[in-house]
Amino acid sequence: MLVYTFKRLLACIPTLLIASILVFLFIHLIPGDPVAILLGDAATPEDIAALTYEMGLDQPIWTQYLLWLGNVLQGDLGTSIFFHEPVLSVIADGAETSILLALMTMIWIVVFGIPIGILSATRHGSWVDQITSGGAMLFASIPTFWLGLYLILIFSVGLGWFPSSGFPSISDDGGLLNIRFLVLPSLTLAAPNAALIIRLVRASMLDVSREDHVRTAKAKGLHPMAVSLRHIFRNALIAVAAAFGFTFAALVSEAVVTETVFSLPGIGRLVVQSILRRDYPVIQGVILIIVVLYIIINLLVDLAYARLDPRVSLK
Amino acid sequence: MIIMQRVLWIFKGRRLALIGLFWLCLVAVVALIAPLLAPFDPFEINPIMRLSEPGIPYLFGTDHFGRDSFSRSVYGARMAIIIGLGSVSVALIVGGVVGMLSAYFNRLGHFLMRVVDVLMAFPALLLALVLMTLLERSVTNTIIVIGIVYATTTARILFGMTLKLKEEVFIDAAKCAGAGHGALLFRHILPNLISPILVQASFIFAFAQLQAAALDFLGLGLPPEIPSWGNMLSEERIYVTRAPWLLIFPGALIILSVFSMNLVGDVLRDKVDPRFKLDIKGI
Amino acid sequence: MISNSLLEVRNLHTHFTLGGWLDTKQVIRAVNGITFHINRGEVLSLVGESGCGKSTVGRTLTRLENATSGQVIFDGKDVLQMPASEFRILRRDIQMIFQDPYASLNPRLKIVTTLSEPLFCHKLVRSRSDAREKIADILERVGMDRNDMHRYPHEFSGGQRQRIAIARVMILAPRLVIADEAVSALDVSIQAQVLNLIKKLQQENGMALLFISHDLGVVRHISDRVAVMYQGNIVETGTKHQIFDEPNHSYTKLLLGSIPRIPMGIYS
Amino acid sequence: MPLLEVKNLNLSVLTGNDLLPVVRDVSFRVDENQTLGIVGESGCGKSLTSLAIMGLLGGTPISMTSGSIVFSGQELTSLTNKERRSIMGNQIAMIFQEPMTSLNPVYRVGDQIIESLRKHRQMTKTKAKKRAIELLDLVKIPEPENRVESYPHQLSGGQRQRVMIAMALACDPKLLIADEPTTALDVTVQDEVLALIRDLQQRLGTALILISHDLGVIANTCDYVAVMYRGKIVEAAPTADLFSNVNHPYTHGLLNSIPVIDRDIEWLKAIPGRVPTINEKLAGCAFNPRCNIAENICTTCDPEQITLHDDHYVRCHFAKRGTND
Repeated sequence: MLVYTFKRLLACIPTLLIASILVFLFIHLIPGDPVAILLGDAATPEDIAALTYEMGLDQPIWTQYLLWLGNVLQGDLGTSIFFHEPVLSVIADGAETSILLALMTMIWIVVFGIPIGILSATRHGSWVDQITSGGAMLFASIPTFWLGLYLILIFSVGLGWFPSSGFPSISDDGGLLNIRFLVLPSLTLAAPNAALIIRLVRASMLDVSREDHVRTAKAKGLHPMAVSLRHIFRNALIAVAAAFGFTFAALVSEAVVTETVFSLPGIGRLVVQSILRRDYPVIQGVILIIVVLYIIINLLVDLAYARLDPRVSLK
Repeated sequence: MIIMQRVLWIFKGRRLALIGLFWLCLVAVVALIAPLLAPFDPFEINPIMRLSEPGIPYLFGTDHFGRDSFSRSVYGARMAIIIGLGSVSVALIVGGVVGMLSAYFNRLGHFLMRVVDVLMAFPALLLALVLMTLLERSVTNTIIVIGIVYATTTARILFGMTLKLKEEVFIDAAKCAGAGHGALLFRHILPNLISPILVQASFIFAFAQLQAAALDFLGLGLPPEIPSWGNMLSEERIYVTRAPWLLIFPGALIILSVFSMNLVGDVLRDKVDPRFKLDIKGI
Repeated sequence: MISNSLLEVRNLHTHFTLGGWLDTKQVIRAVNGITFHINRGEVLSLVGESGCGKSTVGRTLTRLENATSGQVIFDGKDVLQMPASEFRILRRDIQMIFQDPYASLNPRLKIVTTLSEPLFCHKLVRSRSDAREKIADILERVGMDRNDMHRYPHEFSGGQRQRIAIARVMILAPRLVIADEAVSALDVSIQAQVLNLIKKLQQENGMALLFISHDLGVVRHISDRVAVMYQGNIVETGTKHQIFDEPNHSYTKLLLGSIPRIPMGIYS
Repeated sequence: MPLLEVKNLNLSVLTGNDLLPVVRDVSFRVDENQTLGIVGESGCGKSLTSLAIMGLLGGTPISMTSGSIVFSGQELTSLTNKERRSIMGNQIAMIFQEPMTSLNPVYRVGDQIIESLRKHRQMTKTKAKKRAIELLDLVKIPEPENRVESYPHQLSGGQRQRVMIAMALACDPKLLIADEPTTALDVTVQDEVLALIRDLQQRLGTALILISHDLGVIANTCDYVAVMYRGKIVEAAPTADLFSNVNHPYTHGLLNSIPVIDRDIEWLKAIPGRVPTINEKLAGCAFNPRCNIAENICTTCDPEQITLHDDHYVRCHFAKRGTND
C-alpha cells in the first residue's frame, strides 16, 4: 500500500508539469504585451521596462517558465493588479467561504444522493424509482443560478428564513451561526451534484445487480436488503468513488455561479470579478490552485479506490 | 413511416421521454420559423410598455426595455439550437479525432491523452470562462469555447471505446483478411462507434445549454443584445421581485429543453451496445 | 523432410510485460522457446490447457502479437523479419479462424462486405460482380445459401457464423490455416458439423492446418500429428497414434486420463 | 417419498408482449442420496429449470406459468418469499458455472462462507469462522487457515470452484444443484473437482442435480440422466440403461456427434440443421426438422411421454421401434 501510494504520488508529477505549463502560457496567450497586461492600464513605460527586466521577459520562454515555476514553488503567485496585494493572500481571503461552502455541499450530496440512489435502484422500475430518478434528472437540468434566484425569492424574500446574500466570517459576530448564510447557497450547489450522484449510484447498482456473484448471494437465502446493501451497493461504491473527481470539477464550476448569485466572498466570485477586472495574475493563481487541488483529489480518489477494491491494492 | 415506427419502438414504455422528444422537435420547428411566429421585433425597444405583465398582446410580458419577451423567447429557441448543434459538432470533431487516433496509434495517443487528462483537470465552466477572457463575446466564440470544453470529455470517452473495439476479435480477423489502417478505422471501428457517439452528443447538447446559460449569466457568453434564454435571465434578474414572470418563462424553456434532451439521451443510452454504456458521460 | 515442410518455427519466444513502473513489473513467458514444423497439407494440432500459450503461438504466427525472439520460416521466408507491407501480402497464405463466432464478424457489416474485404485487399477480383460470384461459390461450399450474403451476422446462429468465418478464410485459398479453438464455442451437435466441414475443406484444398484446441477428442478426430503444450513449452510431439495410444510424457498421460469417458462400450 | 419432485414445470420468457415457453412440461424426481444429471445443449432450458427450483427467477423476464415443485413434502411454489429464503442456501444449495465471477470480489473468501452460516445457523462470528476453515479443509484447499483470509482474485479457477462448493455445503444441504460446475475449468482441474463432488456427495449423503452439456461428465457422475431438447425432457433413464438402450433420435445423434479419444472415426455423424431459437414456433415434435426418422406424424403431433420399462421414459413416436443406426 505504501509503495503504491508513493508510486501514485510520483505519477502526479508529469501531470502537474503539463498543467503548470498550460497555466503559465495563459498569460502569454492574451493578445498584447504580457507586462502591460500584468501591470494594468495605469502603468508607465518605465514600469513596464522595469518589470520586463525583473520578470526576465527578455529571456527565452523556457527560462521564463522556470523562473515562474521557481516563484510559484516558493508561494509567490505574483501581485494582483486590482488589489495591489500578493495573489496568494487575495485567494486566501476567499478560502474560508469556499471551503465551508464546499463542506456543507458535500454533506447534502452524501445525505441526499446516496440513500435516494439506493432507494431508486432497489425499487427499480417502480413509481418510487420513476419519481426519484426522474426527479434527479430534472434537478440536473436546472441552471444553477436560476435555482439560486428562486430559492432566494422563496426562502429569503418570501419566508425570510435565511439571509439572501453575503457571508460574514465565522470568526466575526454570530460565530458558527453565520453558517446560516450558507444554507441556501449550499443547497443550490448540492442540487445538481446530488442529482448526479443519485443517477450514478442507481446506474452502478443496477449494473452490479446483473453480476454473477449477486446471484450467489441470493442463492444463500439472504434478505433482499442484505443483498442490496452488503453485496450490490458495496461493489457499486467502487464506481461511485471513481466518479468523485468528476463531481469535484462540476462542483467548482457551479460554485463560480453560486457564489456570484449569493454574493459570497469566495474564490468562485473572485474568479468572475477578476475576469471582469482583467486581473490576470489572480485568474492565473486561482486556476493553478484549482488544478493542483483537482490533481490532489484525484490522487485521494485513487487511494480510496485501492482500499475499496482489493483487486487494485493487493497486486 | 419506417422512421416513425422505429422511434416508437425505441421509446416504447418511456412516455415522458417521448413527450421530451416531441418538445425538442417543437423547439426545432420554432427555431426554423422564428420570424413567422414572433409577433414583435425581438430587438425593438419600447420604454412605455416596459415590464408589462403577461397577457395580450405581450404573451410573456415585456422586459425592462419594453421588448416583447415572447418574441425574444422564440428567437431564443433559434439560439439554443445553434449553440447546441454548434458546440456538439466542435466537441465531436475535435474530441472524436483526438480520441480515436490516440487509441489507434499507441505512441501518439499516450502523449495526447496525457494532455487531455490535464485539460480535464480544469473544471468545465472555469475553462470556458478563461477561454472567453481571451476571446471576444460572440456567438461563434461561445460555440467554440463550449465545444472545446466538451471536446476533452469526448476525446476521453472515444479513446476508451476505441481501445475496447481494438481488442475485438473482428478487428483481428479484419487484419488477417489484409485490411489496412484506413479500412480498420473507417470500415470496422467508426461504424460501431456511431450510436454511442450520438448518445453522447445528446448529453453534450443538454450540458451545452446549461453551460451557455451560465456564461450568459456571468456576462461572458453571448453579446447582451442577442436574444437567448440565458441572456434574458441574466438581464432581468434584478427585476426578479418586481416581474418574476420575466425569469419564469425563459427559465422554464431552458429546463424543459435540457430535461427533454437528457430524457431522450437516457432512452437512447439503454439501446446502445452494453459494452459502451458505462463509457458514456451523461446524467 | 525439411524441404517438405511449409512452416518451420524455431525457438520461438513470445513474452508479455505486465504493469509499468506504477505496478510491479511482471514478465509472462506465454511462449517460451518452442520449435515445430508443419508439412504441406498436414494437420498439426496444438493441444493444452488454458494459459499454456497455445493461442499465443497462433497469434504470433499471424503477427497479431509480436514475437520476442525466434524464427518463423514460411515457405523459405522469415515471417517475423519481413516488413509489415510485405507481410500483408503474405497474409493471403496464412489465415486464421477464431474461437468465438459471435465476436469474429463485424456486427455492422453485411456478410457480402465482410467476405469481399479479403478479395479486394489482395486484389483477387476486378469488380464487385466478380466478388459476388466468388462469394456465392464459397458460401455454397461451406453449406450456406448464396443469398445469405445480403444479411447481417446477427441473423445467423453460432454454427452458421462459424461457417461464414470459415468462408472468409477459404475464399483466399490459403496454404496454411490456423484454427484457434475454432469449434470450442459451439454446441456438440453443431461442433460435429463444423468439424466435418473443416476436415472436408482441408482434404479438398490440400492446405496445411494448425489446429489449436483444448479438446482431446476433437484433436484426435482431425489431426495427423499432435504437439502437447504445457506452460509455454511443447512437452511432446508425435503422430496421432503415438500421442493417444502410447503417450510418453507424464503430462500427456495426465491429460488423457482426465477426460471423462462415455461408456461407449455399452452403447455400441 | 422422493426428496424433490418436479411436476409439469412450465417456464416462459417475456419478450416484448409475447410469452414464449422455454421449459415445457418438465417432470422428474430426485431421491435422497441420488444423483440426477440433466444434459442438453445451450438454450434447452436446463439451467432455467434449476433456477426455478432454487427460486432465483425473480427479477428476470422468466416466470413460472404452471407446475409444482415439492421438496421434502413441501410445495415450494406456495411458500412466502421469507419461507423460501430459509430453504435457499440451507436445505437446497447451488453451485454456479463461472467460478471467476460467482464470488463477490470485494469480500474475503471466509466472510462469504460465513454469511449463510450466520443467516441459517445463527452462529457467532468466531464459531462460523472455525466452521469455514473446516469446510475449506473438506474441499481440500491447502492451508485453509490462511486461505480463509484470501480474496477471490488471489485464488485459481479450480480453487474458487472449491470455495463455491464449500459455501454451498456450509449448512449441510439435503440437495445440491450444480449448474455446469466444471465447464469453465481445464480438463485436469475438472477431473479433480468432479472427483471431489462425487466423494463429498457419497460421504455426506447429499442428493445432487448435475447440469451439464457434457455427456461424459454426466455419465461418470450420475445415477440417472435426463436429456433435454428445447425445453422438454426427451429421454430419461438410469445412466447405464440410457447408454445401453438409447431410444430417442436426439440422444442418439448427440452420442454420435461426440468425437471420442479412444477410437478413430473418419466422419462424425452430426445432427443436421441447427438448434431452433425460442422465437421459432414448431408444430409437432420440436426435434422433427433435424430428425432422421421423422415422418408425417412428427410434424403435426407432439409425442407424449412413453414409459419403455422401469424408469426409462422417451418422448418419440417411434420409441419402441428403435432407431435406424
